[in-house]
Amino acid sequence: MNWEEILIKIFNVELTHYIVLSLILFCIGIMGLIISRNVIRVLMSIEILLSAVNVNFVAFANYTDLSDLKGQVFAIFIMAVAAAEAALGLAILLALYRNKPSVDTEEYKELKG
Amino acid sequence: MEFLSLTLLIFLPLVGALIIVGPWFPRNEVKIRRFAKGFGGIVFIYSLFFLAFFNPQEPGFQFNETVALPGGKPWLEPLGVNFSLGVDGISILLMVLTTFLVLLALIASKYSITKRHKFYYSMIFVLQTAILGVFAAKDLFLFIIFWELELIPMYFLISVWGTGRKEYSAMKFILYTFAGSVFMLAAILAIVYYNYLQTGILTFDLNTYTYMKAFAYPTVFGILTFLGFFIAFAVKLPVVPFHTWLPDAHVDAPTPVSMLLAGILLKVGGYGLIRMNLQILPEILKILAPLVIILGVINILYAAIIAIAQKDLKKLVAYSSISHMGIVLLGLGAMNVAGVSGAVFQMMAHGIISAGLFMVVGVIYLRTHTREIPELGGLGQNSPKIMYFSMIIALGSLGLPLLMGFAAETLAFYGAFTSQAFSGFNLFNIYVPVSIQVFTAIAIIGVIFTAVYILWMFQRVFWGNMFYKWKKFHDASPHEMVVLISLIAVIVFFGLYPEGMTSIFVPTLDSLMKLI
Amino acid sequence: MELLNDIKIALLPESIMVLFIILTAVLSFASGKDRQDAIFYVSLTGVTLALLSMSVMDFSGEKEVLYKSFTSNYFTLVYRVIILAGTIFTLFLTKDYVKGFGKNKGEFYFLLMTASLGAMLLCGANDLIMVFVALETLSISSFALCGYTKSDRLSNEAALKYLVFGAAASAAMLYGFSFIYGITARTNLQEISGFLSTYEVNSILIIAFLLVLAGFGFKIAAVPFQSWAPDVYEGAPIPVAAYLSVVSKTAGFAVLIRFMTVLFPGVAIFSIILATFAVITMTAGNLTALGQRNIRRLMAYSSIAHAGYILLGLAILTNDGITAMTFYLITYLFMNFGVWAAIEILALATGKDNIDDFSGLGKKYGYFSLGLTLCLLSLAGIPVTAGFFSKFYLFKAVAVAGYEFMPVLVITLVNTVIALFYYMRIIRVIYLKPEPEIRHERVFRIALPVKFVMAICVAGVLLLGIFASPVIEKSGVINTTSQGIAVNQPPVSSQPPLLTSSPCLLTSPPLLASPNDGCGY
Amino acid sequence: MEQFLEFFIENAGIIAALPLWTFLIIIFGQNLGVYDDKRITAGITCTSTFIGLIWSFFIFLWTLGAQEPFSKNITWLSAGNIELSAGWLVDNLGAMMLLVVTGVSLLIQVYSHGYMAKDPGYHRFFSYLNFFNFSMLGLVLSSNLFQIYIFWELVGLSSYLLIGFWFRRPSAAHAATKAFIINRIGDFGLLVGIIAFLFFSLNWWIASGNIYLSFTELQPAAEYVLTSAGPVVYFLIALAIFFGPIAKSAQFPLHTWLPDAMEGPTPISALIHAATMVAAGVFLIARAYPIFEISPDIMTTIAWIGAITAFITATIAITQYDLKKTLAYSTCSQLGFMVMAMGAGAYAAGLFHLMTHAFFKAMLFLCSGAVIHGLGDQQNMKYMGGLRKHMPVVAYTYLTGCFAISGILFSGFWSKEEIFSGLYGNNMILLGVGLIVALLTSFYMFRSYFLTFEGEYRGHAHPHDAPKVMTVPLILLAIPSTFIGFLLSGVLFLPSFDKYILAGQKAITHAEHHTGFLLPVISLLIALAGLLAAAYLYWDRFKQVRESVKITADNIIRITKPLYALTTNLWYIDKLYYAFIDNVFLPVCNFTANFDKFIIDGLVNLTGLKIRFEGWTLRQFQTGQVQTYLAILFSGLAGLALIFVLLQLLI
Repeated sequence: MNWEEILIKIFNVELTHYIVLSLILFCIGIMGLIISRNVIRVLMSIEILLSAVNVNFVAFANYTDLSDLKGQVFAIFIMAVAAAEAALGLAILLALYRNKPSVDTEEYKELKG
Repeated sequence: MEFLSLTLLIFLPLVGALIIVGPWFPRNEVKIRRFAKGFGGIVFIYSLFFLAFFNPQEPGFQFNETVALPGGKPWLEPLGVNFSLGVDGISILLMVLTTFLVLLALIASKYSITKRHKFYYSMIFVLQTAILGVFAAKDLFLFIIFWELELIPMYFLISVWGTGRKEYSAMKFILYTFAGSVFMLAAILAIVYYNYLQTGILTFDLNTYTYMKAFAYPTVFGILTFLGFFIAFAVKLPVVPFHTWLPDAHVDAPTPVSMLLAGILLKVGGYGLIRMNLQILPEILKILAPLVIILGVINILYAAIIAIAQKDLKKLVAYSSISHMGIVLLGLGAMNVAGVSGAVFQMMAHGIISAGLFMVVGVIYLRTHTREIPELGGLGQNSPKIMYFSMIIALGSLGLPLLMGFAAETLAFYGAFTSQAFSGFNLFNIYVPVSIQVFTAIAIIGVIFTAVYILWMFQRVFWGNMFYKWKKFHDASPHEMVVLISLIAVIVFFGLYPEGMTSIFVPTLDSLMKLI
Repeated sequence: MELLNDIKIALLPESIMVLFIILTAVLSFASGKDRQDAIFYVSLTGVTLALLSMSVMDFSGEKEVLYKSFTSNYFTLVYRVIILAGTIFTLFLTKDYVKGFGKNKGEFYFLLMTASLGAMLLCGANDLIMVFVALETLSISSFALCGYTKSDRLSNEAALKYLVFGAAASAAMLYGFSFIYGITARTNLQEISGFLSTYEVNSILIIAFLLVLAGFGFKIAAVPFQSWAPDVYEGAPIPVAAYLSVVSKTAGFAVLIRFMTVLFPGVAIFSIILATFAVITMTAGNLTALGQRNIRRLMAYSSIAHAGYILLGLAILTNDGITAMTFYLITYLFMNFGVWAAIEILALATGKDNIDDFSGLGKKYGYFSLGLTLCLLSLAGIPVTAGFFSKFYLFKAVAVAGYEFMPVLVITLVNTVIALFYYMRIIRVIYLKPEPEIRHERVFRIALPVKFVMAICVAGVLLLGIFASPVIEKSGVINTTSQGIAVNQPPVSSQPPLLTSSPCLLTSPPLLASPNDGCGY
Repeated sequence: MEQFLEFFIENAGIIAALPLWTFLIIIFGQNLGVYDDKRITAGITCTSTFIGLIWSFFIFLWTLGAQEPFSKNITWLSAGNIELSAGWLVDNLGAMMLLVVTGVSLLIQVYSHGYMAKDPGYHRFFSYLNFFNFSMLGLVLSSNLFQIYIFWELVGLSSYLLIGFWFRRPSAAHAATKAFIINRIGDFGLLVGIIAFLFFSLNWWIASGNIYLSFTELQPAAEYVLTSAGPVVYFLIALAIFFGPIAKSAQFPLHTWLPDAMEGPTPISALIHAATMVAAGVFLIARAYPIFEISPDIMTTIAWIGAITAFITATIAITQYDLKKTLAYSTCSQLGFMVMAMGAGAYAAGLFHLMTHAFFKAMLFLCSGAVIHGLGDQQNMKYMGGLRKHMPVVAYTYLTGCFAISGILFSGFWSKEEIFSGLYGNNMILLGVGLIVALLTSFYMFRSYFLTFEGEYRGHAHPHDAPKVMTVPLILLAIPSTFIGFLLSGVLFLPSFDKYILAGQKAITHAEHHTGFLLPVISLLIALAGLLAAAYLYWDRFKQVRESVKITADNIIRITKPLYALTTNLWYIDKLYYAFIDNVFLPVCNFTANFDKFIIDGLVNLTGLKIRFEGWTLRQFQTGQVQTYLAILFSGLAGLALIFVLLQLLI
């Protein structure tokens, strides 16, 4: 086994690796959403979720649909929408902060029952 | 003949309701009541015309009528429903009973209704439309619509003008009936689907479903559908396990409303049993006849025993109607013309008699503001008229000969005893050789219990020495006299001449029973 | 040029909407504080123009435009009409409600129209990307609408929750899309369905379907994706809540129908999935609604329950089912806006939205309470009102779909009984509870357009009841398309399968049966 | 002559219709204020009954000549295979009963005009009287078992109304309800019996083409039922039918209502609870005789129930101090006597005793009425005595009544003798019981005579003689109670009662046997013994003898303490019934009522609460925290994915 094969073996990345990667990222995003107390961290974990999806799309585009790479087009759309969502999220958070100076998700529990 | 249109008869009260509720109608109480009584009278007379022109010998439905959309297409074409009405021997009588009792209830509501008159009278008329609709509907879909339409007016009638836990009992009444009608809906959809499978046409018309035997449906399917129908009508009839709404609804409803409730609403259950269980699924009724008979017997005895222990006058009368309705079940389970005609006659008789009983209770409540029997005593002393009227009605409910109740009970008992429905039945695979004759004999014991609670109530309320506080228990007022006398006239007339009533519905039942 | 041709044949209403969106945006920035009210009329004309433009278009066949990412057929026509009608009603509701929004009133209409644009695009979306983009336009603009009254703390909190939940759900949906794309390497729905027809259903496809269902479930507020609904309905401004409960739910159902009819026609496992969703949703919706004190939260749970009923129509996978759904949505539009209009009238008059604040209305405001009662009864499914007919048509569709759905039908029927209880509680409060002393009499008169909306809705509830059959025919959306679903004949089994496996399924005889015939036991 | 009588037969229904019309005339007359004079009411009632009497006399003449009973019917109620009809049947038995009923009620109506003169409810009383006449005559005339059931209950109703005439008195109200309920229990048995009989004989009736359950065809129908139902079931049916007479004629288990029925006005006790209504039970046995006659064990049951009743009530009567209660118990015992006779096969003798008993018992009650009326409503014999001086007519008629009932020379002797001869042939034990009862009868009758009319006056009210309008009926009743027995016993030229009655019933097999003179002599001696014993114990003339020999009524009572307690407490039967009702029946009713209220209603409310609790638990998930919502979302998603993937693998 010379070092070229080792390198190839190391750098020979299959489709399944990407899927596993996006799965891991997805789980991290979900955990981030549920665990974090800070609203900003919640917004960030939404971005992680979307990035996981991007990884998945790009990987599929690269491995299965080489002809017209629709996955990557999809990824770009997702990024644009994610940006819009993040902007809106922060704007709402700003308005919230103005009414009640705290960022803790525990504070925003008035609507329940 | 052509001026007799069923749709007009059914929706006439609705028109009356709209007239009353409109802003153009004066809010003065007396004007509203007079108009309502007049209108009720017109509807009653109009229904009498139907009875006059009804020809008992002609089989099947008469005065048939289907209302189509302006475009000539049936009312709900995708659903296979058309707005078709028709009347046969049983429903024509029940419709006349409805209009008669509504008229009397309107007359009797002079004293017991003191607030929101417009709302009250319009609700009574909407209720009348709903009930007339149920009896005239020749289409299963229409049957359900009118069946559930009567919930709302009844709810308001009990909860706005009632006394005591009125809202609780009104809500209980609604939920009970609605839950029952849900089972009926499932059963109707099942047979509609089955017909759709067999013939490919989707229709709700009653005639196609009369006598489903032609489709040779599996018995299990038939039993489930039968039970679906039975539960809905058992709630309404009421049959014992589902009866607990009746005493509450009766006790808390004002007098005219409980007259209507007992007089007509219970009959919708009985009518449904005949129309759906007997006409559509006769073989299943033959298989489950023991169940129907046993429930009837339980109904009669159980309710009679409870009535004996009642302290509240209205609860006693309520339980007495449950007991009388057991006879309807008994007659139905007998599966022969005599039994079923006894059931129909009992429905008519109980309608009139229980309305009378509630009128009497209302008269007493109006003057003493209490319904506790121990507190009432010796009321007959300075009000002989009320005493004698209520005695005749009480004896009618007792089943005294030459009064309406007797002919009904005789037919039901003779029919049930001489029926070949079953000579033994399966209870979890054990063959129990108790025949229908034995059950009828047990049911006749109910006659004794009825006598006990009616006479004991009569003795404790009217006879014995007078309590000082009922000194000013004045005698019947003209309004009450009119209602009581007209009820008694009907009771005595059909008691002396039962052929008048039987000649109308017996031919229909004859043709019905030939199918089975 | 091709774009112009596309617009003419398929995208006319959408393009009119875009035009007016730009117009309102410019007007709201340009005009001063005082002339913001004029913008209402501009947006109103825009929406009505879009609605009318559809009459001019031809909807006979399938018209695929924008490189086959958007189709316009009869199905999209019906759903776009519902969405636009809902938007018009919302506009009327906002006219008086907007006074509390502070200075930038115009923007509200701008956001509302973008949301409706997103919804309309969603109905006809034929490509995964188009579905995603349309869905996100609808969601994001409704997040903004929800948080519009910056001063009110509750509306901000609701917007935040809505955004976080919505983003998570759409992320899950995207994850599902990615797997679908992974399997089929195509994004166009027609192509995917072509590929999938030969593809044997395996667990990945099911997981992908469930993930996609998460996104749509969020939109139609089906359990377990419905937790956002009560808080958002209570927090958001009333017109927005009404809008969400009707228009965004209709759009959600539209895309769900397209998915089920185009992408996975007739897959047995998916109908079981949808049936379970339907049953869980309606039961949870009805049960939680029982103990509600706040009318808006109650309306949220009732909308969840109704989502369950409508989902049932989809679960049976027949044309009848989809017609029933469409008709149900039409009646739902009228019923819901009627009640929301009443809520708004009371909120404007007394500022409170608890059920007990409705007490004693029956005596003085006869017509108002009669209208509200009719709408509530229609929601409960009491005859004479359209609600009963739509429910009955749905039950008939479920019954005719075969015997395996009979237990589901019984559960639905029991649910309607539970539902009756909490609707009657409101009616009870209106008519039976005594009149509270402090109520501002005069305010009841100001809200004219809201009364107009309520009047139309009550009329709709009654007329749809009586003249149901022409409307049902109009809402028979699917049998005109060539989709693979068996058109309206009875399913293959002629005997009721469930009950005739052995002639007497119940081995022991029915409890009290006479022995002489039947199954010979 | 034939056509003349034909007319009367053709519309014999008029006899029953007349009292009904007078009933209606009185009611509407009173309520619409047409007239207020008492004499008019009395006039109409008496004329209608008198026409009825003449009418029934002509019917009686017709029956002498006729071979076949005449019957005319219309269908009253028909549905499917059930066809019930109503109409009238005239035969010897019916004619006899018609004469008795119309005769006795006419005299009683005249008497009650005087008795009720000062009572405010005068018109009400006469309307009830007419209603009773209508139902009794209807019962006598009815042509089939179904129709007789109708009038059976109507008669029960009229006795309820009349017992409860003074309904202000709680005791009267209670007695009326008790009477009606006990009659109702009897009616239950009768109804079940009739329906069961019809059920087993239904195809026979359809085949025979006759109206259902008609009395003329009862014999063949009964045989058909015996074959089709089997002896045991047949016995049960016959017993059920016999339940009716047990209640109506106050036989053993259900006799307790008759003594309480004395709460009603005395003419009523005379008319209903002595002569006519209670006799209806025996009349029904006579009408339904073919049913009973076929199965021997039903006959013995009937006989024994009659015997037991006769014996028990006779023993109770000895110790009663209330004049009307004594007469009431004596009625019970005489009825028991008749039922025993019928049971033992002495069909004609039973009916003969029924007729004679009707006359003299009515007279005795009217005498007691006159006495009570005279003493200002005092019924206790302790406060009477020596009234012969004040009311000679009443006293002597009462004496003739006593002689008649105890079977010394007057009419009672002849009918009792026939019963004894019937018993002699059939069953010796019953004969013994009969003789003991005869002894007790004469003892308590003469005891009541001596206590009320002999010795010095113990009461404090000043008695006054009865007015003429009350004494004339007494005298008129005295004549038949003395001579009718002798006239119709067949000794003289007149057609004997037995032949006349049996002629009507061609199917009855009657054991003809005469025992010569031995039996009548014995019964006469026993009656005299009873007379002497009563005289010895209660007549003042023997006062000194009693003191000297120390055998007085009081120390006899002291010696026979337990027996005496037994009879005064009416053999504890009444106490037994009330105990049963208070500690068994009512608690069961209350238990069921509470069961219904709490269990069934409770269950319904429970389901309601359960559903609301489920709603509450689901609502706890709405914590308002976005994180929890997302947790629900993803966990729900994961769970469903897991389930459906597994499901997909399985299918």
